[in-house]
Amino acid sequence: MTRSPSTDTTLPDDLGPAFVTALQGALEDAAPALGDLDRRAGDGDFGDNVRTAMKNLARELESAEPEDYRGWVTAMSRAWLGVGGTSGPLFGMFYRDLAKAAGDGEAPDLGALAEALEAGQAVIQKYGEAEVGDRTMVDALAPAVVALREAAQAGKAPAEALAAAEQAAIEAARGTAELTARRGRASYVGETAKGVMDPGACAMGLVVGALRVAVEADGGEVAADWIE
Amino acid sequence: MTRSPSTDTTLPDDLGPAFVTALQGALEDAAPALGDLDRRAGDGDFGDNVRTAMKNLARELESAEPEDYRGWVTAMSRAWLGVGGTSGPLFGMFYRDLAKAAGDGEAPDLGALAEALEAGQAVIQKYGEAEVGDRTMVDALAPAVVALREAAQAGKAPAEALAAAEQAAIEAARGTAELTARRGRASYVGETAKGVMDPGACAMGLVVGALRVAVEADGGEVAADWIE
Amino acid sequence: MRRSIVNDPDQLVPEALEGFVLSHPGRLALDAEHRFVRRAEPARDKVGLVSGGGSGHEPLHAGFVGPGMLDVAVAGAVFASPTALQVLEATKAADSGRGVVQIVKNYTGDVLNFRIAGEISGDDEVETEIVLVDDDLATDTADGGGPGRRGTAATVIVEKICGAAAEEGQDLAAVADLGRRVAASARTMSLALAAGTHPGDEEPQFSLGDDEVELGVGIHGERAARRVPFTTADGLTDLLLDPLLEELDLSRGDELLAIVNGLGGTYPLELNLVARRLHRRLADAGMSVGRSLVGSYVTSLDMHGVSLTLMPLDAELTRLWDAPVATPALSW
Amino acid sequence: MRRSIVNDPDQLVPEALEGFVLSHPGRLALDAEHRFVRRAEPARDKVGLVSGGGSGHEPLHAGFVGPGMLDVAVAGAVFASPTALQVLEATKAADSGRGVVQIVKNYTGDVLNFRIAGEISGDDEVETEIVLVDDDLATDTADGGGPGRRGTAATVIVEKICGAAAEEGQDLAAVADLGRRVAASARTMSLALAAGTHPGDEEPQFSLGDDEVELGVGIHGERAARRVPFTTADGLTDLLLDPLLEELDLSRGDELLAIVNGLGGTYPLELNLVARRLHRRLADAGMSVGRSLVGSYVTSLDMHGVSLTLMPLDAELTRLWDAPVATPALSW
Ligand SMILES: Nc1ncnc2c1ncn2[C@@H]1O[C@H](COP(=O)(O)OP(=O)(O)O)[C@@H](O)[C@H]1O
Ligand SMILES: Nc1ncnc2c1ncn2[C@@H]1O[C@H](COP(=O)(O)OP(=O)(O)O)[C@@H](O)[C@H]1O
Ligand SMILES: [Mg+2]
Ligand SMILES: [Mg+2]
Ligand SMILES: [Mg+2]
Ligand SMILES: [Mg+2]
Repeated sequence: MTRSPSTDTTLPDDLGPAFVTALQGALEDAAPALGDLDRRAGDGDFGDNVRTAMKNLARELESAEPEDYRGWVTAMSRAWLGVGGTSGPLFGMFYRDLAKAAGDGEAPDLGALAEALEAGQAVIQKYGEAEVGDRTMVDALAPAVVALREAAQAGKAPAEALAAAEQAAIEAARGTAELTARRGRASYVGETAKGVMDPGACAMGLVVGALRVAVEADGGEVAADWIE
Repeated sequence: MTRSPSTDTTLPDDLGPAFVTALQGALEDAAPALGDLDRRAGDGDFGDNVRTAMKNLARELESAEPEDYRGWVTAMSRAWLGVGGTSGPLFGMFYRDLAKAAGDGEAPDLGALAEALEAGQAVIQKYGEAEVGDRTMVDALAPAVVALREAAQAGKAPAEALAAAEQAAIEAARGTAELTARRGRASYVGETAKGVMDPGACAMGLVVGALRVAVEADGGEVAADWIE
Repeated sequence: MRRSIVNDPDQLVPEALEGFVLSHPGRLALDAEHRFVRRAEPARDKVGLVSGGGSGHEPLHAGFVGPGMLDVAVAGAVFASPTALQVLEATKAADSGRGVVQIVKNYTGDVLNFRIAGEISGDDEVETEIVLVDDDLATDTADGGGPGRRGTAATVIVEKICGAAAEEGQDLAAVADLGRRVAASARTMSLALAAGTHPGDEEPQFSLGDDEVELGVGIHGERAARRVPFTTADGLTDLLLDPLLEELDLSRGDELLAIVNGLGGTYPLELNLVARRLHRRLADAGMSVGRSLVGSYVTSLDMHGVSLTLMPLDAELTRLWDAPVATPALSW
Repeated sequence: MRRSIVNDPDQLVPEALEGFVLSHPGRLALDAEHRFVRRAEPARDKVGLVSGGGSGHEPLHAGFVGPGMLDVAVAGAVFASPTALQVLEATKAADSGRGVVQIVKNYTGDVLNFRIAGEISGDDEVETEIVLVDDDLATDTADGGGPGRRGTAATVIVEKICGAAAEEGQDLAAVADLGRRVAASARTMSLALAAGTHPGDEEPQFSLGDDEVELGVGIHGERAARRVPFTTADGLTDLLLDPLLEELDLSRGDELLAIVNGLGGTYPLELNLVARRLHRRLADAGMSVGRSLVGSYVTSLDMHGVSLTLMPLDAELTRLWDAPVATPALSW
């Protein structure tokens, strides 16, 4: 059965908490693996940075007590803005645009979410000045944005559309192992990074995975076993 | 022929320049030996201090162009006041009192000189707080003052009186080799100074020797061969 | 080996900030959560000035908070940028309604976190302008590629000049323009005889041979591109002065602002020798040191070295430099 | 090994003085022959203040010449007293007809040369009073024999308080009395993690084991009587603070003036940790740091260490401490 363009594109009311909670769990679990990647092809602090972000997130959630999608995603944004380094402010800006997908008290629909992801990609590139292929988080995000837009235009249901986006992100993140870094601390280690996936791209794969989990009816798990 | 109490006690008009010039030569010659003594039983800088004083003296004489006893001896005082350390200010004060022996334009007579030497000893002891036997310049000065006073009271002629004082000073300076220092840097080396004459006491012996030379008609040399 | 006076190295910055602010009661206040120091009595109705960056450069930046200079200084860990969130909160604290100039040393992390904080501060309706300080001549690349020149001791001049302009009521654009003018015209050269040691570490960040001097060091213990032979104070000064004079294109009669800056482990006697040579050489060239600072203002922990910053003066810059200032590290 | 930024080590002091005075045009002047720094604009009709001593303690003393503090500072060679003649000329230069207070750290050579200069200055009809600073608790001997306690960082307090009193027109005896009151009530304890290195030398004045701290050091690189185990910033602070509190006999509610003083190679982050511990401990004991300085004011070349000076405040001392001062190293 193919879906018509009139398919229901609304996303669950609890998208915010569902997304943020799923991602929180996934990042906490993946922190050691992500740190390991940054040690092998970077300056080794990304695992700590993820952990700091998650600590900040817990504090933000406690103090802000968010009630809607925007509030929950804003908490994630502030959590990363409190990290420093390169990935902190870039993820922070990314989530800030993601939070803007919906007005107060609402959750976005699929189209608004896709646009917000695209805006998030743009802001990362604006400040980070990385192009696709530079071996950064952008490499995972860009194909996910394309996949999501295409799936949405093809009238796919949200869960299916996000599953496609997640697959695109994971594949691209895997592909960063063959790229040479031109941005961030990893750029100093040059060719020796070959064969090692970019940790920021992997984290971005988890982000899209958490979105998928948040819109799925049965609320599955974020896949992370591909990160190693 | 014994001299009567009415012996002429006036000192030569050129006492100032004669004394200062004789001492200048003696100290310049003895500087290495004095430095050596301070190295063996002190902190080793006394030779340099003597040289600095003589450099200062040359400059003082050039700039002040002294015309009388007081001016010449004041130049010697300022020369030592410009040395620093312990011996610099003490010798500086000593010569300052020595300079006061005569009014402007005059040379002192033997009695005034003896009193001035005594005042000089007092000022050294006031500021240096050394007693006879502490292994300092005082050890040479004190017996010279006594000898000079006695010789003067006995009606001896100036040259003879000063020769007696010089002998007393030299003997006492030699005797410092058997003393343990209780003042100045030499006090830190304690017993190891035994057998080494105190350089300040030796220098004081040269001072009295230069006075003797300055009053002698034939202007002999200051004996310094006893310093070793 | 250098041992540090430190408790838990991870808590060094917050503890040091606490001690610093306690030492200036009634004049400074601390936001412990966001690790910024602000004036105890916030200024009203003037352009705000916020600066900051990694720690280890003291008295920069918190030492320059006070009337006539910064409103707020925000501190990262040793040699690490503060986070965007810290900068955001610091920027908001510096605002009294007329916007905020952010003074940022040109390092990738600092620039990113300050730019982003500036962007976000718009959410709170704070207008911001960034002034980038990039005075380090040793990192000048002719083609302008890469991250550009690093920011070092000229930061003090930018903070002072902008501070005076803000205090006299100039508006956001004017204050930022002045800062950019200073940054564009000031240049610095630095050298080290020995690297600094991170608190908690035992070994310095790099080591040199007995007859080597690291020429063109930055303030984070990075090694420089050149190692040159060790020489006298005059010779070392010339190593800094020659390239600066070549770069600055000065003429006889010019008056300069100079900062002879110790990098942390340099004692004043040494800095005064550098100052002496500087004055003599400029006088010989028919120029003069119109204003100067000689001291340790922008340090790299206890690095033993010196930097020399020169900037041509004009009447306006001189007036702003001379304007009153009352901060822990600069005051007249 | 530490290499110094120096030309001819024998010319270090005159060259450094030249550079220092060149760096403060219109504010300071140099007598090169007698190696003293004086105010460019000599004060009139006030009690003069002269201080000085060996070099290597910068910014002491020349850094404290200016309105509200010293009139003249005279410099000996590194760690050596100036000569009596230098002190004499410096004393004469400090006189504006109302007499001169000579502030002298208690070291045999300094005391001798200052006392004698004071005596001789009578020839030029300058009235003098000596204030001896002897705050170093580590050299306190119960029986009062020997040379007595050394003079260290309390010198800054004496110079500031006497400076303010002189500036407000108090007479010679009153200014000297105030100085003596400060000297009698201020006490200092110092420790070092590493000794300083003489300019021109390559080795530090002493070396310590990795887990040793020299407790009770002076400011001339003398070894202290005690070596204690290395510990945290808080622990090190307590090593200084405990004996001071025991000595000073304070009560709850007392307000203190504190100087947390770096000995030359200590970076501000470290000093701020000491300040923090000090504030916290005094607060716990119901006392407070009413006024304080935290910085490197009385150094021992590049010695890595810290001294802590405490003095109980009363209304008069607080007023004089707060009075305006405008010198290179202290200004408010
Ligand atoms: N300029 C950039 N633009 C986009 N992403 C970047 C950039 N620089 C680094 N990153 C991402 O950040 C990740 C590393 O983050 P982190 O370790 O926190 O930062 P840093 O590189 O400063 O140590 C990299 O794996 C990469 O994906
Ligand atoms: N307190 C004192 N009183 C008198 N003479 C002293 C005293 N201390 C030292 N001297 C004299 O000074 C001489 C040493 O002079 P010098 O080397 O210049 O001084 P220092 O001992 O400071 O190095 C000694 O040989 C001694 O005669
Ligand atoms: Mg990293
Ligand atoms: Mg990093
Ligand atoms: Mg000696
Ligand atoms: Mg000596």
